[in-house]
Amino acid sequence: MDDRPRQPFNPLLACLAALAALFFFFPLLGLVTGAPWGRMVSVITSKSSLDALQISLIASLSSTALALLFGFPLAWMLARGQFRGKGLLRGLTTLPMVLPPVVGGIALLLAYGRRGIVGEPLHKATGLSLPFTLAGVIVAESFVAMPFFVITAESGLRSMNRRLEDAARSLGASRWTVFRRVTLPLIWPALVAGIVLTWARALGEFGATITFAGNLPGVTQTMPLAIYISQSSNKMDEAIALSLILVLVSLVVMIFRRERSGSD
Amino acid sequence: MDDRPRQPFNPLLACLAALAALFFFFPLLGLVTGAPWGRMVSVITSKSSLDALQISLIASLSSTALALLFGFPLAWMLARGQFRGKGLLRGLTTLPMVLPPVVGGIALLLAYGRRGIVGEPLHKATGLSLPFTLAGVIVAESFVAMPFFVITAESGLRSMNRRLEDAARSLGASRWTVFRRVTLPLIWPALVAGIVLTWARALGEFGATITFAGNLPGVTQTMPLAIYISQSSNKMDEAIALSLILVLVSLVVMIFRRERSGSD
Amino acid sequence: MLEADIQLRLGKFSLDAAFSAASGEVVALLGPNGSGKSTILRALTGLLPLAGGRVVLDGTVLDDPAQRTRVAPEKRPIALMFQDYLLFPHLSVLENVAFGLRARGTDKKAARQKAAEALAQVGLEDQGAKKPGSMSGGQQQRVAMARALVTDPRLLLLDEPLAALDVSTKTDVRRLLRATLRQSHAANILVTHDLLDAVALGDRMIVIENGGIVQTGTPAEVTARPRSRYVADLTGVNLLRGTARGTAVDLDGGGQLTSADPVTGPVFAVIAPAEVAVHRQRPDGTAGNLWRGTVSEVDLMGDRVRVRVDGTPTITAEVPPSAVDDLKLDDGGELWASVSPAAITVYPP
Amino acid sequence: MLEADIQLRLGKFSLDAAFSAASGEVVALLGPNGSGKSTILRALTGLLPLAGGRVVLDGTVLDDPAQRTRVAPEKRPIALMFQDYLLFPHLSVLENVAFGLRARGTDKKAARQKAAEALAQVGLEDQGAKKPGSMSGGQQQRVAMARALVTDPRLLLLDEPLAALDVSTKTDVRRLLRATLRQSHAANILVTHDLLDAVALGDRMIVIENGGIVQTGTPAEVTARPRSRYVADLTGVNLLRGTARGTAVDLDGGGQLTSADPVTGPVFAVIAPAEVAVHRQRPDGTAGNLWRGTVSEVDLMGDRVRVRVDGTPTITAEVPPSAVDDLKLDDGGELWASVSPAAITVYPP
Amino acid sequence: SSSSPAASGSTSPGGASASAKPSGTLVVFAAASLNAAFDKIGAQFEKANPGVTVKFNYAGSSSLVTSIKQGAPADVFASANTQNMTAVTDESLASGTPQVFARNQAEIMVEKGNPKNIKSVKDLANPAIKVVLCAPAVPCGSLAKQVFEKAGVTVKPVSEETSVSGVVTKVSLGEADAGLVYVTDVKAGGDKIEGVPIPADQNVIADYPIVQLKDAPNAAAAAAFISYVLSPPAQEVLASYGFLPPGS
Ligand SMILES: Nc1ncnc2c1ncn2[C@@H]1O[C@H](COP(=O)(O)OP(=O)(O)OP(=O)(O)O)[C@@H](O)[C@H]1O
Ligand SMILES: Nc1ncnc2c1ncn2[C@@H]1O[C@H](COP(=O)(O)OP(=O)(O)OP(=O)(O)O)[C@@H](O)[C@H]1O
Ligand SMILES: [Mg+2]
Ligand SMILES: [Mg+2]
Repeated sequence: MDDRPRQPFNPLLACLAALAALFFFFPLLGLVTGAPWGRMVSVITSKSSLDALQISLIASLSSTALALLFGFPLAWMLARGQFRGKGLLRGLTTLPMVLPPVVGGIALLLAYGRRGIVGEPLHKATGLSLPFTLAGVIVAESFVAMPFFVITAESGLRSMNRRLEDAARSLGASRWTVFRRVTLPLIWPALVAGIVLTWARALGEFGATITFAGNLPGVTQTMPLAIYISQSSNKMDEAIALSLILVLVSLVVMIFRRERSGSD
Repeated sequence: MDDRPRQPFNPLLACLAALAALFFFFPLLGLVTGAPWGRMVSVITSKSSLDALQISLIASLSSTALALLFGFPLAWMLARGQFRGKGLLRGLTTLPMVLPPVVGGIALLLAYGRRGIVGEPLHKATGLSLPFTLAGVIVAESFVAMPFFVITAESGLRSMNRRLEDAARSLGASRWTVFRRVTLPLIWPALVAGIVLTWARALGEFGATITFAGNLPGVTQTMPLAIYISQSSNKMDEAIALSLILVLVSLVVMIFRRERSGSD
Repeated sequence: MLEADIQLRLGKFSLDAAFSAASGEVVALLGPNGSGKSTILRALTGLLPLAGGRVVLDGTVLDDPAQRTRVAPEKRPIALMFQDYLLFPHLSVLENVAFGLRARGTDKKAARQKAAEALAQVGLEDQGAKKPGSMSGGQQQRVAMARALVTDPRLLLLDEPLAALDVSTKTDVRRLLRATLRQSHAANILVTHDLLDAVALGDRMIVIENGGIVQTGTPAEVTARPRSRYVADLTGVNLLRGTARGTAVDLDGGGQLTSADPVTGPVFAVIAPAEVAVHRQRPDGTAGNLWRGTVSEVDLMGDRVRVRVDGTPTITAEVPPSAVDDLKLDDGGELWASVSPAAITVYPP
Repeated sequence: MLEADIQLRLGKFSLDAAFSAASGEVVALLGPNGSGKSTILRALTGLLPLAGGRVVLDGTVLDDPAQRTRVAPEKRPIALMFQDYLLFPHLSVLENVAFGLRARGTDKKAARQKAAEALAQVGLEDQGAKKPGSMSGGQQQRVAMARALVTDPRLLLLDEPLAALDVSTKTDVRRLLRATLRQSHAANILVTHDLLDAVALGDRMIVIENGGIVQTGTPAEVTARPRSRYVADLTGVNLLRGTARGTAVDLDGGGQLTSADPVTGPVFAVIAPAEVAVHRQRPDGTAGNLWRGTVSEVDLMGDRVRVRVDGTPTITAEVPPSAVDDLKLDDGGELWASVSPAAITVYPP
Repeated sequence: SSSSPAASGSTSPGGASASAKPSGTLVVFAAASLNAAFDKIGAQFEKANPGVTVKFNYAGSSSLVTSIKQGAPADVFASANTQNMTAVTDESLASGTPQVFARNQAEIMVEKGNPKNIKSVKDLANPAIKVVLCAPAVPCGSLAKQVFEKAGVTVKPVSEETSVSGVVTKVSLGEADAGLVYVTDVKAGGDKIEGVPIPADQNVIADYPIVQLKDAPNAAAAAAFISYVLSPPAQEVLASYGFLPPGS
């Protein structure tokens, strides 16, 4: 539907973009060449790898889902709510991004660990405790990744034309319908971006996870942890091989995503 | 200018948002209570801390600047360019997000290290090499953080009303003027979000930095590295104290940011 | 039946207008740009909060700040056709029109069915699949109208619904509106700048100027006795203010006129341009009003020409195109204007 | 001096129109909704790529697909006032108007100065600080006009510039336009749906229907001899097609008419509604054309009433309001229409 | 599941007692550098004690300490140095005294073929040589520190890595010319690197202590595992990875 005349190719812009692309390309190339292609299959299909991959996917997807469920309302409040201390709340939201993941993990332990502010009473009451459980991994990843969704969604909500929501309401659309049929489609690009960022960040999360949820193979060991282990036992090529799986997974998703939101 | 009737407070939404906020609040509380307030000042004002803070700020700001300089053209191409392999390029852009930072560091070494694909010829030609230098830190942080800017900026460009650019051009505005006076203001919220995400990510970056640039106090030791060190010498309270500096810095920025883009 | 008393402020602009519209009645709302027409419609729909007054539709209170009652826009049986359409850019034209029905619970199939009919009514049967962004202005306006009409509300608000339509379509759509508005037992408010629309469609006219109602009545009443420059311009007559002593009227702007029927006190005096004669030489032996002025404007209005003569009073005359050459009006210069007392309608404000 | 030959496709819509506009000339571009008026303007501005043809302004080729020449929009000395304004929401009204000047290198102070003047010209002197979003429709439209006028371009394109203005303002702005367009030595194209504007402002009229030019000429020529239903509707006359044998005209739609002056071959026949008389009983001893039909529409047009009589041919008559009651037109039913041969203008297509 | 005092009492060092058969899941927190060896030992232990499943949680010794302090449900803690072990015992989180189950010593790690021709610790002081070490805060770092003190040289590293693997990575990728790490790391370091032994008089021995934790959910298995690690079969495995036996 874009009937604009094709913009004349802007060399400066293209150059900078190309440089940026190359900047990302060479490291990938490095990984690909550095990978032990001979043992690739065996490395990837080893039980521990597959376990780790499975846990990674489950955890990253669940935490993305949580980020949506809780993060969107938060973004909504930040974009539309009228209350004092909004700046502070926004600041709070972005903290997990600036905390070095390991410290994030420590903070989580202090809050939700067995001896934590919330964790201790919880444990006493229910006997439940998050660390060293899959739930713990999800919590850690949500903590680190959710802010990316909140910030992006908020920016989307800010820049949309709210009069279209008025029009929808004047046509008798309930808040929910307005949201579903008007707001959502209009902020879709921002949401997609947010989901991608969140998911990717969760998938690559290491420090907070190992600190808060530990590194139990088959239970809390995600890909990044598995990679860390093979790397710290000086099996760098294995680490690379495993990383390439992550790369592959995300590549697939990215390209699929295009199809999807290319349509709007 | 928003003369809409105040939306009736939506309890469900508010609850979810509140939960999200608390989820972020308790870990922070944990850090605050866990911090050695007595020794706070001495810890923070110790030379090594101040060095680390300085390096962190310099590096995170420079890499954010780089992300803008190179990331924006890339986002532009992804949003507006017409060429094949766009999905692939976008995938490439998001890789650094899914790579566990340490592997990202290895990838950087393989590409830009002394023996790297690009690094070796560079080193041979100029004798320069990035690892163990501040430049290396900046490269590492850019690599990890830039994608966040690219993705967010792209979503902003996608969702803006391009006919306003047409109007500007019909009034004789050069591409650059159109960009400065129309495009930029219209995608501002998205850009701010992108910058915040990028900067925050860079500020908290650990794995890639240690792996690619190493950790030398006063040269390449950023806050997160300093924090890790004090933590691994079981001085957790020191680690927390240092983290709180980061938290403070980012809080200040966040709240300042509000003032800024609250105005549009 | 709508009873509205709307009081609110928007920035520097403040609005205070009380009026009512019976079921099945069409109220034409006219007024200069920025007088508050669209604001009234937004307020009625509940998209703007009232500062004071109340809105009652068919006995149910929709808005009453004093009582803290306010029905949410989506709960009001009202349809508003926005001045700038506000079509949903991401939905097809058909989906746009079906939106209101779907929102109010009609099932998809039936909704699309009715939407298609509505589109056909406004002459866009074959365009349902398009996105609004790829339609012409006039086509978009008709989509907006269909979207509002199809919901058949209890209160229908149309904001300049015909402004972008070409003549042929305008006549058809006007006819369509006449039919539907009559049939519907809804109260209808039609904002327009075109007296023709007001007369053709409106049972009653409300004229609003910067936030307040200045005149109401049937189109005939209002146009017969304009009470503001704006209304006079609507009908294109000369409106003068003055004080009458018998048949003599001292004009506020200076100058004096003699009218046929005697009145006393402050008055409006209306003179149709066609009744004003202009001459280059002082006509001798003309009874009644005669005064001197200079040509300031010559406007070609279709098959007539309007000449503005600056003097005391300044007045506009309507002459046949031939006169332009005969009297060399384009050269400007001095001119005599004459009006017979019988041609002057005088009435108290 | 503009010479344009515009050929392009937009989705299913294809446009092919060649025309020119001399410097200082005002070309009124009329046509039904969706006929391609705005598309032409977008193409001239360079916002739409041409598939064929060329655009030459003052001797410089702006667009010529065959030669691969195309001057970028910002390099063209053209100003376009968009039908939907497209004001910059983030800039103040004053900045909006100053935008074109700043973009073309006027320094800030001078630009704001000129912008303020332009705003004053359209009667918005005190509104410069507002954001467009907080203005009324008509106010926005005037800002858009000021924004276009202030850049004084070599080619000025106005897309329905008066559609949202109230009568008073419309007269003033029309006058303003007349003055400025005359003075400027630019070529001007004015898109409008209002014959009054076309006649008052246009030196020449171009009528376009679904993508092609159907009629051009001075307003007088065009309105005198309409060549399509649309043009006939513009002037509000009856347009019939047929084949003449002497004074007898066999109408394509069936029926026959007798005209005064003899012609042969295919013809258009035009009858002004005012010339059509209607009777309830068959009038005896009427010379000329008389036939029977049934009332299908009765439209109140200001101080006149238009009656559509379905028959062979179907025709619209204009009668005084009194007639509505006298002839009980609202009851519909059978009616006799009569037209004197002298009242029928016949000309070849 | 909590342990019965009887069970823990009856386990004596030197071998799994027949009296209380260990069972259930055993969680071992071990320094990441023990990963390879302990995986093997774990498997053997499981074979030797059917009904027991061993779960290892590998991480940097200090992060392990952190989680233990935060009440992690661990049974055994195997540290890569005494320092981190003390951090645990000081908080009296351990039951019984830690026992050294292996020892390790320093070695210089260089690129394959030793291009810079590094012969001794002294050579590392040469500013022309890019040396990477572990930060003094981490086990391998304190080791390096002691070595240099003994050798009486001061070395200016280009980087103080936060883990051994950091050093290995940099040396094996040719980023640095030399590093100082554990013998075991050189052994496991792959084909891109080789070691330059350090004479005993300059070398330092590092102890690897292991201990059962006070809140061990599965004390029986914990005790059993510790004694198994000290037993010959496990010691062989450790030796095969280059570790020195405890009591040499
Ligand atoms: N959001 C706003 N903030 C401040 N003032 C506003 C806002 N919206 C409208 N106004 C002012 O309120 C007045 C009434 O606006 P409104 O749109 O109702 O006029 P209108 O009668 O519809 O005019 P038009 O015939 O041009 O559509 C205008 O003077 C306008 O400048
Ligand atoms: N982007 C587009 N894609 C496809 N078709 C389009 C697009 N834009 C316009 N059209 C079609 O082109 C035709 C001409 O549109 P245009 O806006 O030029 O009409 P117009 O003469 O300006 O009508 P109006 O008087 O209503 O403004 C219309 O039929 C419209 O549906
Ligand atoms: Mg309005
Ligand atoms: Mg148009």
